[in-house]
Amino acid sequence: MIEATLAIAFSVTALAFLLNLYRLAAGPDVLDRVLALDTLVVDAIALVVLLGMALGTAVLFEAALVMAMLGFVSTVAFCKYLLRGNVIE
Amino acid sequence: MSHMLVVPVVLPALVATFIVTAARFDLVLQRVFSLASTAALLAVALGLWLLAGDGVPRSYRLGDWPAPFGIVLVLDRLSALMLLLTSVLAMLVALYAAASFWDRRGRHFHALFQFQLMGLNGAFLTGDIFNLFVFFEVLLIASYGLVLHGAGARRITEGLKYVAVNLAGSTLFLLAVGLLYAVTGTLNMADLALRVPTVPEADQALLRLSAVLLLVVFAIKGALVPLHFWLPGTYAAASPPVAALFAIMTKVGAYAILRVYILVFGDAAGAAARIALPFVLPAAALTLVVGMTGVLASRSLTALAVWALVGSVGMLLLPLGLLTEAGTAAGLYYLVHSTLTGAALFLLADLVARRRGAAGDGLVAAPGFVEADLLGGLFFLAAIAAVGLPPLSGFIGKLLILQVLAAHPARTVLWATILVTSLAALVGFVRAGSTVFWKREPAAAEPSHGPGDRAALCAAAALVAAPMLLAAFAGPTIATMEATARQLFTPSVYIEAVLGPARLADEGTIQ
Amino acid sequence: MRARLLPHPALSLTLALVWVALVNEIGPGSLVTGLVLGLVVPLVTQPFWPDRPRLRRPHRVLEYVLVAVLDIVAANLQVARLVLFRRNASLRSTYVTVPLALRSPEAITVLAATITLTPGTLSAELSADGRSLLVHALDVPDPDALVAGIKTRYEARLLEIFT
Amino acid sequence: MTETLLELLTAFLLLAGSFFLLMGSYGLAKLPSLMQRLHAPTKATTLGVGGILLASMTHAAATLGRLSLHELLIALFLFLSAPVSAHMLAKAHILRNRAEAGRLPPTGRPTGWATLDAGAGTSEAD
Amino acid sequence: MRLALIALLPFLGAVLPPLVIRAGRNTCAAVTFCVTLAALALLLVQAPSVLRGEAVAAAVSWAPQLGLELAFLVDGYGLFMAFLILAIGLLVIVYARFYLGRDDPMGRFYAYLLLFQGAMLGIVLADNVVLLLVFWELTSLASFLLIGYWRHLPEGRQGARMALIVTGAGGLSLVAGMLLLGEAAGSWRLSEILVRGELVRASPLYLPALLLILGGAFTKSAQFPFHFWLPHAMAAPTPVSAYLHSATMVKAGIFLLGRLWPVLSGTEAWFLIVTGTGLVTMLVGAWIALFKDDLKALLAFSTVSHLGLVTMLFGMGTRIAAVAAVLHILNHATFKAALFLTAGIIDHEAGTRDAKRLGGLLRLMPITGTLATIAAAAMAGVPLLNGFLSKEMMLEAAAHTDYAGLPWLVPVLATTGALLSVAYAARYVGHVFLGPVRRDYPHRPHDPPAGMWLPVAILVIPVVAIGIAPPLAEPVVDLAAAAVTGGELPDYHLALWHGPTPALLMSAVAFMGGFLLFLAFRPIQALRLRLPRPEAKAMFERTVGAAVAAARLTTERLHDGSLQRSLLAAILVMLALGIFGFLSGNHTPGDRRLLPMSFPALALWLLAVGAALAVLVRHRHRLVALVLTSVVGLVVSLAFVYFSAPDLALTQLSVEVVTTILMLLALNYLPQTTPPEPSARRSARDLGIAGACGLGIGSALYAVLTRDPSATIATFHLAEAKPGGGGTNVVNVILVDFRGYDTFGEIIVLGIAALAIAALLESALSGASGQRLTGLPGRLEAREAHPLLLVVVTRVLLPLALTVGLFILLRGHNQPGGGFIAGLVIGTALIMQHMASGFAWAEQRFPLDHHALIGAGVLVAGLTGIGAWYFDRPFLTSSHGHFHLPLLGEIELATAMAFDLGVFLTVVGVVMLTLAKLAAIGRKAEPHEPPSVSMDIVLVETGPAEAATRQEA
Amino acid sequence: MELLMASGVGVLTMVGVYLILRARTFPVVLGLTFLSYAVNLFLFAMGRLAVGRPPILDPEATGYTDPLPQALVLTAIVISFGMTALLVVLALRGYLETGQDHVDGRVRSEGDAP
Ligand code: NA
Ligand code: NA
Repeated sequence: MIEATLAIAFSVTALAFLLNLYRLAAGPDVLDRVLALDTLVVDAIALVVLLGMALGTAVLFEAALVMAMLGFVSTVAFCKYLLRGNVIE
Repeated sequence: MSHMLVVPVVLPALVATFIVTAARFDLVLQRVFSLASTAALLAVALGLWLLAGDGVPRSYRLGDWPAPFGIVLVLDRLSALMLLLTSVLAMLVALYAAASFWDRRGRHFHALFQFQLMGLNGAFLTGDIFNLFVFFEVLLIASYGLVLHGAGARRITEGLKYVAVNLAGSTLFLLAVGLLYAVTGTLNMADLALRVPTVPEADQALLRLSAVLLLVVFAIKGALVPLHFWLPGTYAAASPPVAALFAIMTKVGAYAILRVYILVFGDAAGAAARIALPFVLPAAALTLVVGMTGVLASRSLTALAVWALVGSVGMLLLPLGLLTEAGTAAGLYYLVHSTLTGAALFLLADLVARRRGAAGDGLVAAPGFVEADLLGGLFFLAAIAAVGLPPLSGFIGKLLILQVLAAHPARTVLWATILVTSLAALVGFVRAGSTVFWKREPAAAEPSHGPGDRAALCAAAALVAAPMLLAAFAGPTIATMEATARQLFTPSVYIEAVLGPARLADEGTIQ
Repeated sequence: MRARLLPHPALSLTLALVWVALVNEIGPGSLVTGLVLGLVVPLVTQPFWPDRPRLRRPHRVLEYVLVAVLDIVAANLQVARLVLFRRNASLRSTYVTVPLALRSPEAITVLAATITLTPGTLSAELSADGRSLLVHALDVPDPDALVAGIKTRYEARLLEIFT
Repeated sequence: MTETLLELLTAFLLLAGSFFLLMGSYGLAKLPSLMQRLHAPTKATTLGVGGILLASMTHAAATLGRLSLHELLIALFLFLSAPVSAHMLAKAHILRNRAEAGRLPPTGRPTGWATLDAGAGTSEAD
Repeated sequence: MRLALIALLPFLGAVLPPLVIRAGRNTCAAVTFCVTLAALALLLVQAPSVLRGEAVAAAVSWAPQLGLELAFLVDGYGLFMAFLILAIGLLVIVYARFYLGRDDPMGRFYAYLLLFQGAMLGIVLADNVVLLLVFWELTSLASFLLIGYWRHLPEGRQGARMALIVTGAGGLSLVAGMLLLGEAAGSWRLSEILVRGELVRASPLYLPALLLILGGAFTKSAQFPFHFWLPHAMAAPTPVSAYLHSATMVKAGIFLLGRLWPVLSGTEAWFLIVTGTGLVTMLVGAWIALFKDDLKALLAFSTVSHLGLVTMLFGMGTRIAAVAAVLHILNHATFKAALFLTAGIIDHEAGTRDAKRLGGLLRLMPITGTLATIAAAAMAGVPLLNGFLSKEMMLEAAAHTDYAGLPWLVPVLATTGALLSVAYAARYVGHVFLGPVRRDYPHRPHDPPAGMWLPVAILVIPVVAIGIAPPLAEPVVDLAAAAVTGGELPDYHLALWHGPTPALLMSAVAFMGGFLLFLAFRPIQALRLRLPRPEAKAMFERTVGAAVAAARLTTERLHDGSLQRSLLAAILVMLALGIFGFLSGNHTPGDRRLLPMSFPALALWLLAVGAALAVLVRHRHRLVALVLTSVVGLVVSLAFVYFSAPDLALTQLSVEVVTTILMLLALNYLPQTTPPEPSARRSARDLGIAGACGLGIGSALYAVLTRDPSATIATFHLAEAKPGGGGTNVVNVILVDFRGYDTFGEIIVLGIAALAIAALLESALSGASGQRLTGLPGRLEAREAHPLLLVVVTRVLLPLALTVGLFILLRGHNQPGGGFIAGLVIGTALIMQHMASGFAWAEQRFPLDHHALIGAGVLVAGLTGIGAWYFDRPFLTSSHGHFHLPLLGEIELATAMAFDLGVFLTVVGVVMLTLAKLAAIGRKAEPHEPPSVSMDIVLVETGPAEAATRQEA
Repeated sequence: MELLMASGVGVLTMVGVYLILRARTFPVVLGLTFLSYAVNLFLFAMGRLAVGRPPILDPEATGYTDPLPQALVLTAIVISFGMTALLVVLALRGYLETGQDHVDGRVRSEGDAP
């Protein structure tokens, strides 16, 4: 049962990726793309966790953790850039 | 257990780190440490060279892991020769940099210098192809720092191109090493030498692909035409002591070609044997032509030095490209000669520029300058060496190369190339020297004292002495090169030193 | 003295728990290490967090978290409905200004985060003096009710927690 | 028995989580304006990941029979960071889009919104 | 060794004149004289044995691998030439002492002269062809210095350059020729080669060797068409002209013809080329000489002509012609040196050597006039002087020469040459010494001091002596000629009268014709002025100039500094070689069982490819490109996660973030968009090339992926990681242990990068860069620099990140993680503080010096490695062990973890240093001081620390 | 899956190569970033692709993928990080010094205003 639901979850997540790709490509603003990137990171975390479940391993945990911790740093940096130009002032 | 093998890498690394950490704001202290370290390196290199003189390569297993699983350093005649050459050059250049105060025109000169030495020594010592990549990177990034030393728009824009091209080259290196690992399963060069001949027929295409890609990488480092475009601008923009030190940089490419295409893809490499053969020689000839044309076209002494260096790479790779023992010996002699002569030219150009004020090192008339005769004399000697006129080492090297190429089917073309380019170089140097040292613009008052860099002048003079010594002791020097080449063409001793006799026997016969 | 050695007691506890979660094993080893880190790390990072938000009623924290999480789940379903079934044109999106009674940056942050995480609303901006919060709402029939809801449901509780 | 229950729970959480994940991205793709699009991923996606993380925990409990806590950490970081991302994106949008800035309600305070008007007490004086 | 000393003595002695010049000019000249005398003495010591018919040879090894040895040979020919060189050298030294002016640096002059002398002696005494090459080129170099002695004169510089370039080119030709000769003969020993003439002539290398050797000889001896350089060498001081350009150096070429005569002569090619060249040179030189007003130029072209004569004689290939050649070498050396010296005296005394401004000097300087007249008469071939003897022999030989089936050709032309020779000799006497005394000489001429005319007189002695008593010369000529011809001499004797021979007739024609020509000089000169006169110097300079221009054009066009050209070349070479490499080997598709494709993987692929292609299309909008690039980076990390490489995923993720921030920091000051492509064709071309690269790399990768791996050394790593390395994360154990040395290099790369970046950015604050920074145009900016929400969240994040970072660092040896990743995680958390709260605020709170952090990291790693030496283990040997700690339980520690700590510290330092320096740039660019408080919004209630900070600000 | 990997690396290479042939510094930097992605994946894949076999020793593991290419890629990533950082700063520095970021030979006039 878990395998089947995992398979569904994988596919649904993958679909989410493709929807993000649409926004990434369509924009229109650079902010839309930043938002898409931000969403992608969160979706990626989900994917990594799903993969960890599917493979029955805990070694992917650090990857998901680091994504969660650092993923938004890029988003903030892009926003800070758009807000102030200088990211670190 | 002799740890001397690893000292040429560890010592400069730690000294540089110490300089950065503790002596960052004290130039005197930096100089003391840098010069002491360089002198110590010279002593160690000499010791290692003597050690290698018995003809038995030695390996040093880093981390105490058995080869081929860990990384090994290997000291054989060739690596010892390169170490010694680097140390001699470095010693004189370091002295020059300190005595001419070039070292205070930017931050971190001495630290970068030591890191550069670390990278060079590491590249010459390593017995591992991926570690060669790492040390290529060390020496490259240190060289980036050194190229930028002194800043200024030109250094920055040229430095940028230098970095970009070498980054692309590094990318290619990784591709090639990856492929090599994919088909052989090893990174240790001795182990590669044993495994490459046994690569199955089905994988030959991939093996050969990796071999040619590696060659492109080394040719970029060696600035073989048409992969040389990064060099002229960079070297001309670099501060003179840096450019002088960089005379050895192109030789790293030559060294790598020798090491890999004789040990790994040498005669015994089965279907991939001697794969570099069709490419190196023509590229070298082209390089010689481009370099010496550049000499003819030069508008400054520095440009002259740069192009002479390009040409010398071509010249030295002509015999090396034969991938024969005799060719290697001739090429090595020329390598030593051209490195020291090239460096001397850069330093002399600087000494002249410092004295000529606005005219700098341009090939234009200028008012008389201090010590013009002395510098003119030194330049005359360096030019004789660079052009390849007797009685200095350039001539001896050229004769050796001509003789070695005599057996080549394209002898006529190759000889003609060498001789005609020599003429171009002669014309270039004659025009340059007679303009800079002889042609005078009347001046209100000739300067009465120089920039106070007598010690720097001595360092440059010592470099000029090199081609004389190499010529005077040509017999024993060439004999050493022959012994080096012979050892290089007997891969079994190298392999045995790295992997031990048992492993060598297991894998069957290798020449 | 206590304040100097233990600048953020709640943080210390959190860090200890974080360590245990990282090691993913509840045992004496992980607990001790976690506690040591809980003591040391806040000390090291104290310069970067100079203020000390005082939590007056720690037990109310749990209540707040529970309320927020339930709201998040419940309202997410509602947003899913909006996204799935409502035509874009019919969305009544608007900004509302929420005047703030909270004065601690940490408290304002928690409030803003809660608003964002709860569906339908998003903390877009603070006023330059930090006393008003700009909230964007995806589909809001009655803006005043929204403001009132935020103030009573979240801000009031936070006022009790943060001094 | 517990295992079956846990499995059921896991399956439910997985489906719910991935559903929310998809909602987030669908909203991102579908909604017409940036401010509206901002809503979808910050909430739905975050919640979706939360669901999947819970599923992972229950899964670990079911298969390994032990409590797995580190998923909570990931959730912690996500819940910490998602509002900030959204906030920053909104601020950037307000700055860059004049029309959007015009739509803002008054602050009800003497000062304006921070992005467009620096408050008193800062040294920014332009 | 004693033989070698003859040639080496002048070299060694060359250092003396500059040293002793302080002791006075006489001392300087005397020392030089003594050095030469000593060499002469050493030479004469050998004379008895040579006269006995024994060649004296000796060799010292130099570079045997090259065939180069210090081998010397004194035979008759060598002795003859060496004697000439030294004897005339002595005279020139004396003469020069008086000739050189007060301002002329005499020490340098004599040094150069001795260098030249040594080189010349080397040529004539070398018994090794390679050694001969060495000396050959040395003469060119020394003559370059001598011709350019008056370096302030443009003629001096140009003449020197021309001489060196022409003779240097010839030298190169000779190098090749000698190598071929040595190869053909199978020896580098001249004495051995000389007896292998038949072998050489039969060799296929003969003709190329001959041509190349002649190239050397003809340039050196100024044979047509290389005759043009010699007159311009006359810019040198006259003693130099006399010595080099009449008596010695120019003889090197014909010396070589004589030296190799037994080997090379006697073939059709030799005859046609050498005789033909000699004949043409003789005529051309003489014709030009006739019209030269500059006395030295006249003499120079006459020298060209006479050298042609000798060349022609050698070319004939008969023994008697060789004898004549040797005799003429001797004769020409004496009378021509004398003539040059008199020209020098005239120049020195009258202040000009222009024939048009001279005349009547015989009365003003009788001694000089007399000596010059005798020497000129010898040059014309007047009986009772030595020139007559050799000219007669030449005409006799010419009379019997059938050139290319035209028996009249050589005799007629030789006679013409002799005729012209008479004419210009008559001019030298008639237009300079005869006629009325003039009033308009630049200086009042009179005879010079004895030191100047005495050498001339000494040279004239053999001119007259041999002329009157020809047998006097016979032993000398026999000796030398025997050596040239290889021992056998023809039956000849030198005499004034041989009866009515064809030569006598030709001689008479020459005299009468020559005299008539002299008388009809003006009309003939007018005629000549109407003929085209190619100006060789201008042509040469034009040629060199054109070569330089062409070189500049190509070099500068080719190397225009384009980075893209550089990259394109590399890419094309890579493509070409790659395709060759792959296609030249055997390739069989692999049969590995492939992994099934999955929908998520496909989605990720689409995402990466989509983003990448979007970058391709949208790269001009730089910020968008950066966002899209981050997406690709994310997918790359996911690929690592998916394919069992968690460590790589972590590394890629954390590097990605820091890189993005770095790029943003830089992009802030760069243009926001890239200007449109200048040409669509170029875009299309680049896209094609890029596509080919992608296809190639992709195919290679596919080829690898579809075949099973061979046995790899990694098996050992997997097996030994735990027992040998003390860790279960094999990648980490490889990084810090098996291949810790790589990692050591890697952190040094990072450290150097940071150093270079720091140095670069520090210098950005001043100069053009500093100005540009302060002058950057402002743009739309938020009023708020440090948003409250961000500040608070990052504050909470820091301790959490620190904890996580420590976890990753400590667990790295066993689980995914390690020093590098930990360093980046913590570094990023610190960057967040800077981003959120401002650089100034955060920097105050970061207690560590960045440089020191990097240094500490490298030192920790390095010293951990060196620590192994203490246990007599190699660098970087790690040890590990189990430890039981109370409460914490069983833990395993490895020294490799200390190494990893070093990595960690370095990475944190690098990240911080880089950002600190970039932030400093920002401060320079910012028109206002950024707020030093952590957040812009200031709430009423603030913590005491914050308040304190604000007060400070 | 192998086809996806190979083609993906091919596309990244293509984009990288195209970008480094552009005439400005910034695209060159981006291009080198792409090339670095490509080569890292390439080098990594030299150990072949494997799912669920991370080289972390575990008594329950059925096998491990080749750890060596991973270690090499890690080193390569770190090195290229340092190099890219330097290149970025150089690009910035060059622009500040000269006022333009054109690197394709002698500066041409058209459309070159900074
Ligand atoms: Na700004
Ligand atoms: Na990136």
